[in-house]
Amino acid sequence: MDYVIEMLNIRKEFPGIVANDNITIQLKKGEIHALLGENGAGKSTLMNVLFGLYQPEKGEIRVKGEPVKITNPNIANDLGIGMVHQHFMLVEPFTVTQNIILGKEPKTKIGSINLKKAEREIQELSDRYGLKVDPTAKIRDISVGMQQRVEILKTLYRGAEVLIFDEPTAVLTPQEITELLEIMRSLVREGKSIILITHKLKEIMEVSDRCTVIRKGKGIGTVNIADTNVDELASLMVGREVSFKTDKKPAEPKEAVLKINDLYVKDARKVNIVKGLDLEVRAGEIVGIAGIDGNGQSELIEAITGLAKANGGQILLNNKDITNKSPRKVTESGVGHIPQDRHKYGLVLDYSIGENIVLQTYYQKPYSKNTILKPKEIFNKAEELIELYDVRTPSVYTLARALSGGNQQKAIIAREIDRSPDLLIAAQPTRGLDVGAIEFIHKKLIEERDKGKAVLLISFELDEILDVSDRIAVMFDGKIVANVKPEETDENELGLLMAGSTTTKAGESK
Amino acid sequence: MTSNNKFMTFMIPVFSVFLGLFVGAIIMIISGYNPIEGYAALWRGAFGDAYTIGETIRRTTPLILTGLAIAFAFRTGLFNIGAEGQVIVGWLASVWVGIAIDAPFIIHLPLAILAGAIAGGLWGFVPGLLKAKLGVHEVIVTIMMNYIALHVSNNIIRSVLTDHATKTENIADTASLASDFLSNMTLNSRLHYGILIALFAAVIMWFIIQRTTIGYELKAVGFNKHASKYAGMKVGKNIILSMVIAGGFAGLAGAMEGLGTFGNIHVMSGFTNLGFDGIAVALLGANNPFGVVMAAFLFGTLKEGANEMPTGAGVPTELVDIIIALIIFFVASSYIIRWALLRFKKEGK
Amino acid sequence: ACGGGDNNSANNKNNDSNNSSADNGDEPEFSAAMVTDIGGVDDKSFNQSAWEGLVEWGDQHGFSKGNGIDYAQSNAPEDYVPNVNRLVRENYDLIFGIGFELKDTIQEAAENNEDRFFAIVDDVVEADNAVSITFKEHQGSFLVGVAAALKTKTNKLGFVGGVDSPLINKFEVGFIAGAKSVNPDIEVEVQYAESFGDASKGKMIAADMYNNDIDVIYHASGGTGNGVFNEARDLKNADPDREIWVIGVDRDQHEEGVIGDHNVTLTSMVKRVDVAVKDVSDLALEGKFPGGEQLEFGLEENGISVATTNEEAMTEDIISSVKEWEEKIRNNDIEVPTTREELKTFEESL
Amino acid sequence: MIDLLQSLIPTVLFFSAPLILTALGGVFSERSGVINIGLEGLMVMGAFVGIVFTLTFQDSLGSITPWIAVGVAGIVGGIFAIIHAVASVSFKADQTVSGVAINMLALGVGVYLTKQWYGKGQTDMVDGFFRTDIPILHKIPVIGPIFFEGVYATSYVAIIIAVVAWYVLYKTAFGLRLRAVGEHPMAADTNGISVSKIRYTAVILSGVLGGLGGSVFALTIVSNFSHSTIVGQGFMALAAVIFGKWHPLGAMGAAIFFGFAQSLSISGSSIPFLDGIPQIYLLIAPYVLTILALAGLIGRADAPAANGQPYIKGSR
Ligand SMILES: Nc1ncnc2c1ncn2[C@@H]1O[C@H](COP(=O)(O)OP(=O)(O)OP(=O)(O)O)[C@@H](O)[C@H]1O
Ligand SMILES: Nc1ncnc2c1ncn2[C@@H]1O[C@H](COP(=O)(O)OP(=O)(O)OP(=O)(O)O)[C@@H](O)[C@H]1O
Ligand SMILES: [Mg+2]
Ligand SMILES: [Mg+2]
Repeated sequence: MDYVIEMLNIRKEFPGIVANDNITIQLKKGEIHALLGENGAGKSTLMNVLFGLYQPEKGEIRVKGEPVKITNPNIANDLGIGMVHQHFMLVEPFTVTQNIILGKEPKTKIGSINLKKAEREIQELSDRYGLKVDPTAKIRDISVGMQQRVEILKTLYRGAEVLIFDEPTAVLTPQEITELLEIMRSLVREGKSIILITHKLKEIMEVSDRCTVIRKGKGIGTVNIADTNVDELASLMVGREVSFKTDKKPAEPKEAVLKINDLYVKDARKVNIVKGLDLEVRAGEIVGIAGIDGNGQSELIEAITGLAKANGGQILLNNKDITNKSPRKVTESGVGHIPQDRHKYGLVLDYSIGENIVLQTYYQKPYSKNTILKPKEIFNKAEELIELYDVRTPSVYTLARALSGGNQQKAIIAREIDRSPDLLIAAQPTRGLDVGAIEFIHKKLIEERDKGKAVLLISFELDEILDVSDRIAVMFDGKIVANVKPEETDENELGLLMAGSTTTKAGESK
Repeated sequence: MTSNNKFMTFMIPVFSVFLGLFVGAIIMIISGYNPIEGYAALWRGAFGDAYTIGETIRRTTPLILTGLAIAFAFRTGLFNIGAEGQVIVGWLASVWVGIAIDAPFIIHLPLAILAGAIAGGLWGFVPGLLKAKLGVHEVIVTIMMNYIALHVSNNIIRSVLTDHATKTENIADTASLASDFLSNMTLNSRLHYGILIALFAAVIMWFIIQRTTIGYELKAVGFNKHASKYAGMKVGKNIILSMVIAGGFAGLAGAMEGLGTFGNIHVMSGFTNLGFDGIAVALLGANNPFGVVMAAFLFGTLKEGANEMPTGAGVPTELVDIIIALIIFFVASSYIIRWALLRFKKEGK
Repeated sequence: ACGGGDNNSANNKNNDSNNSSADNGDEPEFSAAMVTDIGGVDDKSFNQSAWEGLVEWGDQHGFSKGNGIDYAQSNAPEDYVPNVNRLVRENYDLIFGIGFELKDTIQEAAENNEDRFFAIVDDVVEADNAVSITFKEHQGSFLVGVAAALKTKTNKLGFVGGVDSPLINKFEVGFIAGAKSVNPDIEVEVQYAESFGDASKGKMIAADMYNNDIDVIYHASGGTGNGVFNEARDLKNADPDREIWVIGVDRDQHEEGVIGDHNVTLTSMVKRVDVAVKDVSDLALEGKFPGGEQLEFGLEENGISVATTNEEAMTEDIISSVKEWEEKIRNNDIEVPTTREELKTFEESL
Repeated sequence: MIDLLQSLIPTVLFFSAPLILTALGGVFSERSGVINIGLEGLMVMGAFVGIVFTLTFQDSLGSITPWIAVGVAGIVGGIFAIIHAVASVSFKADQTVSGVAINMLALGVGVYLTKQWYGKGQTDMVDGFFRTDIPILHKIPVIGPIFFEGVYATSYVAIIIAVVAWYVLYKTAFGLRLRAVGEHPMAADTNGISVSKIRYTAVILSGVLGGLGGSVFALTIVSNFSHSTIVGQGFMALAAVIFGKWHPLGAMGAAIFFGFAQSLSISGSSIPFLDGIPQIYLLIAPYVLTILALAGLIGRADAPAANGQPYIKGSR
């Protein structure tokens, strides 16, 4: 057999759950092997076992046919296994080089770190695989895409033969994804082998050779990509048929709910990043904002919701000025906000689900009266919503932290939609979620639209934008540079517009 | 799961206390003392007769309040090392009002108590404000505020409240918490009505934290500032409020000393240690108001009883400090105790 | 639940082990004990001195610790009351409070326990069953001021006080008066550390003073004074020819001044708390307890003295000069000031 | 002016040296992600050991005794700090709380043993470090008399150690790993660095430096040990850590700044323009200045990102 890695009948338990139950995965040399499963299916756990971060209760790991015990990442490294983690393992204030050499530092004769030598080596590696990384840049100053390439370099620097990618594309822009897939192909050409975890079936179809599917901790099987299609993969993963095209009636837009005129917003470094933006969202329509990360989308949302200051222009909600109002005022005047970073903004992870459900309304009746909380009302409401939005949690008293990402997101959506806001802002609402959860969330957004609400959707996933929006506003360099109809455009054209090209029918259809 | 957690929250402190006393006994044996005699003396010192019981409760009173002061701030994610200074200014302010004002009991006493709370609150306000507006680390500001409180208070005692004396005159009877009834009941101990105030304060803290929107906001800010801001809460306001309330509790602790135990304030050459002990109390009490009451009582007992150990058994009082430190270690290391207890329970099954 | 019985038996057992004569059932006919202030019984200062006095008195009458005499140590001001009360409950006949911090405690205890005798050191209480023991520190300070004035080459002296308070002011004022009586042109720099336990402050102040040409420092600052001695010894060590001195307080601090073959302790203003404690105990034992009185121990009562241990530094001239001034004080030829106001008039009269 | 400096600077130096040493300990510990409120206790331990050792051996070892005593105090401090390391690294204790316990424990143990061994609450006086002129350097005109005459060698040892600490933290592999552990322990872990080992080393180092600081303080300034030998110096050192932005040279600067503020409060009355300011303002000046400096001059201080967080493998 020419398997480089074999994980046979792996079992891994956490208190209360079996994360991996008798899973087998075999990686051939020189292949890209996809690992597919719903949120919480146990993919990351399995890979953490392979990388030596967890010890399995049962099962065997073989490297090139030899049984091995991987008890810590050092051993994994020595065996030529490298991992690009779902959440980057980079030290923000350090430079690229410092991050890469960390733990394997080249030394000078007097015992200090030989930084010059390291930088040279990293530059060489970077050039060889076309990674375009600046070895002297600080991590906190570089884009997410480049950070990921630093992670890849880290494994290569350690001489990895097998690379594990855990959801590498969830945080990337379409262009970065294309680049990454190309990098993967070049790695394989150089003789490396890759395990790729992703929820995006299209990517699996595009680059991988084979795919192993796991469902609820159990291995379902391995298929050859050449012999399968997206629909089959999806149903293997979820255990039922999944429809990808969201059903929706044509939009019936009415009066404008959100009107933004000539908006200016500064970013954390105090330079304008939203630069004279105009935007309108009407009742009964979903407007999708397409754009590459870093063109001012986050700041736009923060300005609308009162989390950041606008330093020019005007934001009108139902014709009332809400420019630079406090978040509370904005919320009360009818804005719902599904934030981009659910752990940072969306939830108080150490509060129970019930307490999180009233995060925006706790001070209002019936959840409190004269500042006295009414726990019964709060938890009754929570019971009602987790039922309605299918939030899977042991109880409403469970801490939000203990829920899986998808269910955390559903809880946020339940909270925001339930208040029935006139304008619903959904920022990356499906990031990192499995297809089942994505389907559910899209359905909810469209329901809101059909109830006559205005929906503003921000996403880096062009599929999602094209699929869900009634109108697409393309954002580039702090401005809306084009308004297009989804049925009149395609990914190519959007990609060009997002990159700042002005040759097409930009701006016509407003 | 929840009941299991509650069991642990209760078991860990109990287990830690026993472990601490056990190690204390070993230390006594190694140093050539009889641990039974030592602990008997400790017990006698704390509960030997009505007098010592009264003194034990009296000693517990300010510890409850400083424990609350630290626990409360902790709930908002703030570490209030400044209880020490807040105690001092609270003490000063309450005595000041107790001396300077002439009013009937019904007005004077509440006013003096309030003055203590307000002064403590003010001392908490400064680090709160700096943290909220400028992001200055509250730990270091509160440490600095402790020293400022000490020096300023000494200066005021000497140059404002007295003509160059090291102790103020006694407060008016109308501002005193002292009680002939309690005192007589306990063979003239200094037990005073402050214990009722401390217990009431614990109830107040529980109510604010668990039952009000204020507590909901304070805790939310402690857990996650960003989400709190997103939810329309004023993060800065909550940080300040938390420090003010915490400072208020510590200020009350000072008022207990000023209006109850001493009836005056003296020039201090060092800290009262009530604030630092409060950290231990809050921890042992798991930052829960009722836990704080129990922990304060335990430490009050140990500290009061300690005074009997040198005469009663020849053991230096510092042994009790060592025991308290060990108990804190054990509670702080609850991760491992939790693990051990779980293990034990599993094996037991 | 395990209640009083247990405790009592423990109590008795405890007495048994500590108190051999109790076996025979004969309680000492008279017993005396003291409560220290937070300095503790081994503070090398007046707590220690008081205890030494009590022990000496005990020796003379066949008492020992736990049997006729005892002390209770206070670790914090809040311990004063329970300590005094404990001694009351343990049936001591005479209870000393050492240090002005115990004033209120002794006052109250005296009022509550009219069948016992109390004594306060360094302050005044008013009760028929209590005696107040104070010292004429200003007299001793005056004399060390004289010695300092005779010793200084720079005509600049320093005074380091613990906490700025009426009691310590007596030391300051007496010292200045003594120095200026010898030479009105002498300058005295006064600094308070605002603590009796901050050696680093003491050292910094001393460093500053010695650096500004001051060559004799009188300290009345407890543990803070450790820093003063430390700095003086240090400077002396670096330059053995340099003439710098410290004047100790409360007891003979000769030991603190040793550095190699030299000693920087010029002299000390010795407060004989031991003498006072012993005297009062004797009076009480003899049934002549001077209740309600204020006993002032000064030069005359042997309650104050000036150490002459450092023979090299305290030359015959200085000693005889000090003796002369001492006579003048004894004879009431001069009235040593005790407050800053009195000092002003005193200086004007020079 | 030169006179003034000549009087101020040696004072500043001797006051600051123990703070510098201890603060460096704090820097190591906190840079690795372990908060160390226990610096005060580590100093107490150091002071206790330094004095006891000197008392015991000064007759047999002579004038070199304090140097050995300081070394022994460092070692014992390091051993003592293991308690903090075990609690906060292995047992995942709340580090602040463990530090508070260290403070109580050190004082309790120190005074308990003093009473046990000497039968009283404080030791006798010892001969500690003495002022010297630094060879050669003190001959430099102007600077020599100000900086190198009548100073303590320990002050310069402290400054040299600060520079060494800077080199270790910023130029060596160990330093890179230590800082990585304090910023992002999981990243370090996945790179095969043992988070526990690094944190243990750092905390023990903080014990060694705290022990040095405490013993230097006792042997240069106080000369004996009692419950009031170390009163707040550890907290001042902690302040210096934060004030110095967790940087060894920053911490040193902060410690020197505190020394300066302290000594101004004493020499203030002999400095013309400070004359007449009531003593109380000078007394609280160091503390107020620290707060003002934090609020105004350096604003937000960025603590190491993982400071205070126990690292539990596999959690997120
Ligand atoms: N450290 C942990 N402690 C307890 N349970 C865990 C831990 N890590 C993972 N789990 C549980 O194990 C299961 C598998 O989690 P894992 O992270 O491997 O899922 P995943 O397939 O990677 O999901 P996703 O697609 O969301 O990343 C989940 O139910 C999760 O709750
Ligand atoms: N502290 C914790 N206590 C209990 N369970 C936890 C904890 N941390 C993580 N988990 C488990 O991890 C799972 C969440 O991880 P999951 O992989 O689903 O998140 P995710 O979808 O990857 O989200 P994201 O992409 O936002 O990280 C939950 O199912 C939860 O059970
Ligand atoms: Mg995962
Ligand atoms: Mg995920």
